[in-house]
Amino acid sequence: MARIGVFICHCGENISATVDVEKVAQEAAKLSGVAFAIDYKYMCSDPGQTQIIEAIKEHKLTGIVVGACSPRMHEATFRKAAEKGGINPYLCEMANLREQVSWVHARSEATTAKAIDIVRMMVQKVKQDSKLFPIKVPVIKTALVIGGGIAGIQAALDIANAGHKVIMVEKAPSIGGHMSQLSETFPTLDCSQCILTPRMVEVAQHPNITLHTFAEVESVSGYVGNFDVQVRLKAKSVDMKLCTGCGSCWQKCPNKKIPDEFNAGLSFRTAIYTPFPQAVPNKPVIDRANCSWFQKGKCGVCKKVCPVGAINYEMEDEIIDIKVGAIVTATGFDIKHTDFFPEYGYGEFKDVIDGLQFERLASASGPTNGEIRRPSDGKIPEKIVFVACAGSRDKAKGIEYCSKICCMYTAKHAMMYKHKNHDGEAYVFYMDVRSAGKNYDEFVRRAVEEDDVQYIRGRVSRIYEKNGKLIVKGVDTLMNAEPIEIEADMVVLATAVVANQDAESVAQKMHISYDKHHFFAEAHPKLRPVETNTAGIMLAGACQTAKDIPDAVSQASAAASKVMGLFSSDEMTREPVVAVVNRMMPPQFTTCTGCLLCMEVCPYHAIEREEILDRRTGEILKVAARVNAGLCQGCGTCVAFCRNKSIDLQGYTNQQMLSEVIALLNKPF
Amino acid sequence: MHKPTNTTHSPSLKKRMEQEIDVIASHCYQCGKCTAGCPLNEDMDIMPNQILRMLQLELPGYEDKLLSSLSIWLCLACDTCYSRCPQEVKLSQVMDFLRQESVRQNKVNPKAKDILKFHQAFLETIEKNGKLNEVWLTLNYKLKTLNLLQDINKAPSMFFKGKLNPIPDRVHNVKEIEKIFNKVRENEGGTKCK
Amino acid sequence: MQIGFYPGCSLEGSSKEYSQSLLAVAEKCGVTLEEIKDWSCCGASAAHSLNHDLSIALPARTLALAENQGMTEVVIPCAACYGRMAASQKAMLEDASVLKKTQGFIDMKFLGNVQLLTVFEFLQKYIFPVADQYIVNKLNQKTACYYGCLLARPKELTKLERPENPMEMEAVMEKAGATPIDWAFKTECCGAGFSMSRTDIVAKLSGRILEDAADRGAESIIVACPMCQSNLDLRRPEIKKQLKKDINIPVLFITQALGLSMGIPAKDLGLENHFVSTGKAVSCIVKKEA
Amino acid sequence: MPDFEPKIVAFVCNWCTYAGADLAGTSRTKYAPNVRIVRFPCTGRIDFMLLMKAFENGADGVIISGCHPNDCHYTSGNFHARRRWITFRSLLDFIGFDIDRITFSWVSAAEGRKWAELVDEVTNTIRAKGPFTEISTLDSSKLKQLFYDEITK
Amino acid sequence: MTKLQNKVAELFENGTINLMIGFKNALTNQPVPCFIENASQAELLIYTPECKNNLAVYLHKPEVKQSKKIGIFGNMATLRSIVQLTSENQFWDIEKTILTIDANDEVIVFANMEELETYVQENFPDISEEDLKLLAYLDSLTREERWNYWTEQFTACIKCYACRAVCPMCYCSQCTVECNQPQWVKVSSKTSGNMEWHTIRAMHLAGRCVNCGECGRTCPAGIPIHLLTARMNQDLFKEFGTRPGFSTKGEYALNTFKVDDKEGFIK
Repeated sequence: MARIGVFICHCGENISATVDVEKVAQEAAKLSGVAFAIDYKYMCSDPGQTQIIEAIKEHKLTGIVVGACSPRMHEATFRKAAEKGGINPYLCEMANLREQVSWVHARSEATTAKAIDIVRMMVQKVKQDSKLFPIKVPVIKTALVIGGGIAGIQAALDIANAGHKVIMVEKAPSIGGHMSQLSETFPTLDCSQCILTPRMVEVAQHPNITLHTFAEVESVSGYVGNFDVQVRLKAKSVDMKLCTGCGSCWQKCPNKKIPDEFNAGLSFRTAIYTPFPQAVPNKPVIDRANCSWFQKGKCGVCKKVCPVGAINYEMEDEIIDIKVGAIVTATGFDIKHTDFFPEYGYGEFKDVIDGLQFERLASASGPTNGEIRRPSDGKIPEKIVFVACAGSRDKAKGIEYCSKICCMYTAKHAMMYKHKNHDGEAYVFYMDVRSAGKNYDEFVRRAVEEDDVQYIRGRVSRIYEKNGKLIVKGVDTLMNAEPIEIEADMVVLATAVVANQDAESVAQKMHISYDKHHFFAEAHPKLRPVETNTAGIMLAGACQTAKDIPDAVSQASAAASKVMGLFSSDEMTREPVVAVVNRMMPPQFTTCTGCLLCMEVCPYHAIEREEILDRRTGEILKVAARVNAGLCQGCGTCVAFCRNKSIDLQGYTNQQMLSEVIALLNKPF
Repeated sequence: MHKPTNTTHSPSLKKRMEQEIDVIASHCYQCGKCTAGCPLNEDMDIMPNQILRMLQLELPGYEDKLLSSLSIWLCLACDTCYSRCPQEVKLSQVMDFLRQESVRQNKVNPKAKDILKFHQAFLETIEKNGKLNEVWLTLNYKLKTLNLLQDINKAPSMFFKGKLNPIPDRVHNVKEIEKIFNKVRENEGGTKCK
Repeated sequence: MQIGFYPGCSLEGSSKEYSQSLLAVAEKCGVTLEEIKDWSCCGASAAHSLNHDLSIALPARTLALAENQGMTEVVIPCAACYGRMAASQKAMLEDASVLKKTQGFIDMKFLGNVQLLTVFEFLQKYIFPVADQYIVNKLNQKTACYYGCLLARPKELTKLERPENPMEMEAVMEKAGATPIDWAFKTECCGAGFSMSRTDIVAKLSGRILEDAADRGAESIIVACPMCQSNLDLRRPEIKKQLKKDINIPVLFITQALGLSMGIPAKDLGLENHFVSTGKAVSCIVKKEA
Repeated sequence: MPDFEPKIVAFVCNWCTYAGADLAGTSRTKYAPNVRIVRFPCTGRIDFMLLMKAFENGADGVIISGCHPNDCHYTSGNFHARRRWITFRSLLDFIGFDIDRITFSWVSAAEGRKWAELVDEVTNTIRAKGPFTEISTLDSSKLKQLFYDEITK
Repeated sequence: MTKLQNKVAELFENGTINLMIGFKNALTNQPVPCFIENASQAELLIYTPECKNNLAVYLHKPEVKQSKKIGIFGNMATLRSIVQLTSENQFWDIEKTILTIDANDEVIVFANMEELETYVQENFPDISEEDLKLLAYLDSLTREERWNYWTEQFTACIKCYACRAVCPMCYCSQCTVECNQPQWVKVSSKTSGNMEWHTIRAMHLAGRCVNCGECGRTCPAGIPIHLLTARMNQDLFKEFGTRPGFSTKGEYALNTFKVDDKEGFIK
């Protein structure tokens, strides 16, 4: 027989001013199963809590209802009190008499009546409550970092330096990401590679970091602290142990006309290649799609010339299984290319290029050794037009957002051009200059004031080619919307930052959510910006949204600290508010019919197929659903979904919800 | 110097426009791409993006400026602006609306009278014949504008090339066409087609 | 299977060679076009400039007629007419209230089950499959394919793949053995409806177009819109004044050019109706080697 | 009936609407005391049968409310709930149940005012509709009627 | 012997099946479901358009499941049920051979689920004319009239659960109505309790029911309950484009969603 204690709080005057608390307590006392009811000025105060604790002991209470503020305010407090009193903390419920009664209604019969109803409701609920115990899950203290760009590198180093194991997976043959392609970086104009490459090397040499380049995550299962990850190591066709990186293979390789991704298509590479001189690891791989050996079955030059016999055409993709406790997703971004812009020539004009291409032109290690030259004829342009917001903030093109980094790198580009060609002219068509950040606006002003870059406020309507010039039709909205036509030698489009091609499939593999632009979604836009909705998976860098280097790096360190926090204890405890599939004696085992339609419903993929086997023969007796308590977050969608109520949610059971409703209504208001 | 005043009485030009056509003035963020691409930007007295700006601001005096501007009559509805507008503002529809509004309030810019007359001549010819007969149109237009000599040099050659047939080819049930015109007129006491 | 045909006013007057040549080509390829009985004007730019309802009602009448005459497809060679018709159809299909209102104006039912074809769609669908067997000549000249506004815009009506640099007309011209040039003014406006009221503007806009075509060595300009044709052809004297130079590139309708390649005599294509002599274009033509 | 005070039960999710209702409290926004809030972890947890039960047990109106689309604390609970409601509504409508007595709404944790207005609005509409007797009287009246039909046959 | 009978006999002889579920003539000359256990009995099998029963329901019966290799003759409803049930992961423990007779009465033995799927999809039936009429009639009523109509019907219900028994989709070992912790559905067969049952039933079948109409046919009180699910199916198809018994990977309306599902009714 239930012995419930009811404790009504005045909250000073906050409740008692509008609710007749004494009456509420008296009414509560009359309820069946209520062994004790009292009202008091401040329940959450020490004396208040002591009253509760003593009442529990004295009256041998089996559960308590505290009629006070919102459970979101003090549930934890009173559950602790209950525990001190010697009952399971989950046998304590709160009736929200302040936020949802006294503060929102005037003093009246109706108000008090409402308070009584709510108390009655919670008494019913607590009667149905059962003891719950926090779930403990062990934590595997190894982190997986997906993506070897600057964000991934930073996260990996931070975690590794804290003494935890890290596995880094990078899909390209080398780590470094987009940052390795950049010439100089704003707002300091220091060389990108000079600051990046030491970090790349550190990753490669760090005792706690295992690096898998030319590899991709195949699947992710399990849950926070205990992820099972499959990684595909794509066949490099080169034995990394034997290879010395001497380079004779790619010097001799006959397929020399493959557009070089690293140089944004401005130069060519060979079929066996290391993406760039400072690559880490600095050993080649064979791009099978472009290799005559794999396409036509002849050639084999690299194998012949390799002094150590490292070339292995028979090598196959390898799948490895790894167990990790946390995952940092740092898969980075991509940019729109010039063919995305009908009005700017569908990418058909050679001298209309995108930002990354300009970076390569301006980079000392680039195809022109840092001389800015026209891709079409190699001439040094006398007039360059830079077009900001190319594709960004463009609803018609399906990209409403601001790409954030363009304003700054456009200023940088214009500056670098002016530094290299003093009498060249640089025009920037912009809509707004968004240069919020330390020393950012000063940087832009420098471009305008010291390097006299011409900023023109207006979008470019069209670009077309005539006699080797690019005619840029713009307008100066600050000059009474004066139409402007510039005959430029080169146009640089600051094209929109977009999510990676495969972002969506990556997200689906990881079971993390993403927005309509396929950028990965953070758990909370303000308060949990580096976590995802799947516990244990963090975000770093531009896979979440467009970010510049400082932002990417700080988020990476934040993600790392989240991981370290998770790794700081051997096991983690989780709220026991989880769904369970009922169990009963053989031969029934469970009422679950194993239709498994609920698997689809669960946002956390927490529901698994379970085969109940005959212990002796091992034959399948029944197929049913099973909830993985590690993954379940307790939303209860499956519960409402299950046709014959085989699943129930601890803390919000069918029994409880129904009796709440009935208790609430069985008296006139 | 304009002082913003929220005119609570008669609905502003913007509000009326947004009632009538599927354009929300505030969608325009003044990038100027429309103006930059407009084939007639040099001849316009108010640039396309400025027209939207003036609609957005709803300042007193702007309504008249807009309705008596030449730009709205110069617009050829070539839709270059709309096809490139990042915010998908149907500017040509705005122009149509402003034209009709400016006729309603007869604020048509004197420089645009000829253009208006041409349109009217055009519609009259259709109302009479159901089809456009270029000879009639030409005569009708020239009578309206009284510049009888324009193109006079072309007429004979056109005639001999069979490009002009003075005998109007009419729709059989011209009455139907007239009916349509009348009904439309009744329906919205608005723009008179005459 | 009956293909409807809406010539529109200009094709009965100033640009009758357009319909003439279209019909000639169709006939040659054994495709019969059925003119919509008692069609009326689409209202052109005048209607939508002065009266929104009218600009929907006028095309609606003709569309309804076509439906009543059991047509499932209607070719509208005139780009302007096509634009107005398609716009009207779209407006009625998308907004029930507009449909109701308009049906009231024209007191006829409108179902919207007629499919409207631009001249390109028509050529691709009905002429291309059979064209090769009739094409006997190579036009053998550099042509500038000029689309103007109404064939390229607005994008939701003219179903072109690349509105900023369309290739549909080029495809036709290559079939006809011409070499389309890559140029910058394909879809710029020619001055359209101002042909009479603001000849100065027409001269300026058409001038630019002609100039670019000339600069890039076009021997003929191909159009598919009566307004473009008359502006580029008829307004030469004004254009000459504007540019201070004489450009005498002939301006042919796409169907005329195609007709020539099919060996249809210039006369039946109405080629002598042009102000700028089309002789230059015709003279380039050579027999197609088998 | 003049002095009829409707009983309204609100099924709300813990993360958005319940918090929203709390916010209405902390900002002292007053609204009708006719509503009783039942707290669920997520709108996805709300079983359609609970609506039936609420009405059977004498509720005159029901409010169901949770996070706006894309704001669900559990990412997609409200989306599933939405489909369930679409389906259930069309069923109820088909059997002639007065679906205007059920109000669905998205109220975020920030929309305290919206919550207050919602409650007042619903309270007024239901008050205007009068008490809900269609189900409570069902058993008695329907059976009587049946006997009556039998007799009068 | 008919093609069907031959085929089945053959299947018995080559040991593909050791139990056949089909139709035979009852004494009343009404076709009734029957179980054939050997080749010799095959000649009992018939098929006429009157063979309306949804035989899929038997595939759940433990007695049937025992004889692992089961042949089943499927009219359209049965075939659809099998497809739907497969998508609900129900036949992991039996081998079934599915037969049907197509329009130009050829006997088809489906080699695999894909074949069955394509067959079903090609011959996907609509709701029957008279049902459509009934639905249209009900739609023409006012809300109150509909309410009276259905509550009348529910009053007549005697809670015999025949509708549940004949429904291949009602295969739960323990139905909601049997849960008493909590008691979701009143035990008595009073109107309100009956309504609870029928709403639950309709909701549980919404998006799963294959419109075989068995429930309606079998109801001793003559309640057209199949209309409830039929209407659900119509609406779900309209809203979400989902069709029960259409694909073995079938998208089920209620365990999926689209971000832009219509929500005009939500304030």
